[in-house]
Amino acid sequence: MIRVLFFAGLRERLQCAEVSVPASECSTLAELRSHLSERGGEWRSALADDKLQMALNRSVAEPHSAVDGGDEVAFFPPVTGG
Amino acid sequence: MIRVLFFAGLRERLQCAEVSVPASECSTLAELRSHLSERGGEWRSALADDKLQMALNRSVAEPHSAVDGGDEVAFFPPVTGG
Amino acid sequence: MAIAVSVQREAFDVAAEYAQLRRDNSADGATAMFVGSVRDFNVAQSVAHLELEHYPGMTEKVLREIAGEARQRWQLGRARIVHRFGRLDPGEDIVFVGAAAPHRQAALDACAFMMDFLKTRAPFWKKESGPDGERWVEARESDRDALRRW
Amino acid sequence: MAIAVSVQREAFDVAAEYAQLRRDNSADGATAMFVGSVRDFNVAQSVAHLELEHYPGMTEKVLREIAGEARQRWQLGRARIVHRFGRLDPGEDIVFVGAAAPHRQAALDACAFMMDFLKTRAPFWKKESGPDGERWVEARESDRDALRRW
Repeated sequence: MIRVLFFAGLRERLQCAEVSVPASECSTLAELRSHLSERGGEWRSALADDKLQMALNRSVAEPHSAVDGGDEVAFFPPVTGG
Repeated sequence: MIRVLFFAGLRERLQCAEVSVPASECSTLAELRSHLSERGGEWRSALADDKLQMALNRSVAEPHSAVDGGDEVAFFPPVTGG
Repeated sequence: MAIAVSVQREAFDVAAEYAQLRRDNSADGATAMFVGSVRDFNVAQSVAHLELEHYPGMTEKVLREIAGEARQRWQLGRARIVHRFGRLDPGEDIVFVGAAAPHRQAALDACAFMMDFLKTRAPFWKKESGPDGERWVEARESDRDALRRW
Repeated sequence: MAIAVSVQREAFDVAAEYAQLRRDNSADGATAMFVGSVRDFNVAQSVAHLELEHYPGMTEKVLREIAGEARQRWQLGRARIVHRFGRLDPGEDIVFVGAAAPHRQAALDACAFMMDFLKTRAPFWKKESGPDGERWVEARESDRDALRRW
């Protein structure tokens, strides 16, 4: 399974902090994102935001990055710390 | 009288921290410096150092600055604080 | 330790952070520090308090990378980053960065660098609560622009 | 007070200086500080201790002018400079400069500016004592060069 986390405003829109996705459903972050969008409704619109950032195993990652079982993926809005 | 102060390495070379000079002896900082140089010996050589800085009433000043009775003048090497 | 980062709910102590930068470190004559605090207004609305969310695990990793990069670029003896999360009221401190180096501009530039990267790379998100309700703070273009100089 | 300077024999307390920069000042979300300390070596010889001489009266005036200029240039809410004189051993703090501003780069730049001007304008002189005896520290070209950017 791939562990998928959502943070901040995105977590609130989805009303979901974490989901698990079978590794067989996708091989890249872009495919994972499409797979989640297929849930429809808020998932489709929120995940279409091109400002969203992605992390793979706690490092910022790109759409073409490969994902596999045991990976931790996160989607989140632009950061605003400091 | 003009109060004249010497600091740091210059004070040590002159073995003198402070002198008073009658205002009638000079009308500019350059003239005051010449007047002091006439004491000869270490005074002449130490005051000939063109790196020396001058202050008039606690502000950095130039050779042409006018001096008068009651003024406080200082001669000192380049500063090394901080 | 040459590099230390902490992500914590509790307030930090500037004096203790300074002491860590200086401890057994008489080779570094220059220490620069920066503290970011909650202002009592942001853009238009007045802020009653902030809630700071972060991504546990990734946050520490990113801060450690930023401090390590600063240490290499400026040959710092020490680099420290402390960032709080949770509820923060106006006037409270949010973030501390500190650098100790042999030369003053290295220490100051390293602090600027760490803050610029932290602002755009560390996974923290601020939610403001004010008289008009809650809102997530928007990322600022000026923070992304600040990275270009490094 | 918006500007404060102190020339003192006693050690200063970074936490107290920080508190003064922040006190009743929730408009300034950014506070930068710099501390200069005695290193255990300088150029070639190892230093047993420093003796710092200054020009009482002029020193305070110059530091106040430097802090005032920084405050105007960067619209600082607060600016502070503390400089010690007398005997200082390796590891001891010599100088503190601090600035509080609405924006982080203003606070950091103001600290760099105050240090650069202090180094070349404030009437302090360092005498080092080491195993080879005493010597007055020479002013450095690099400190004069640092002024050009302002």
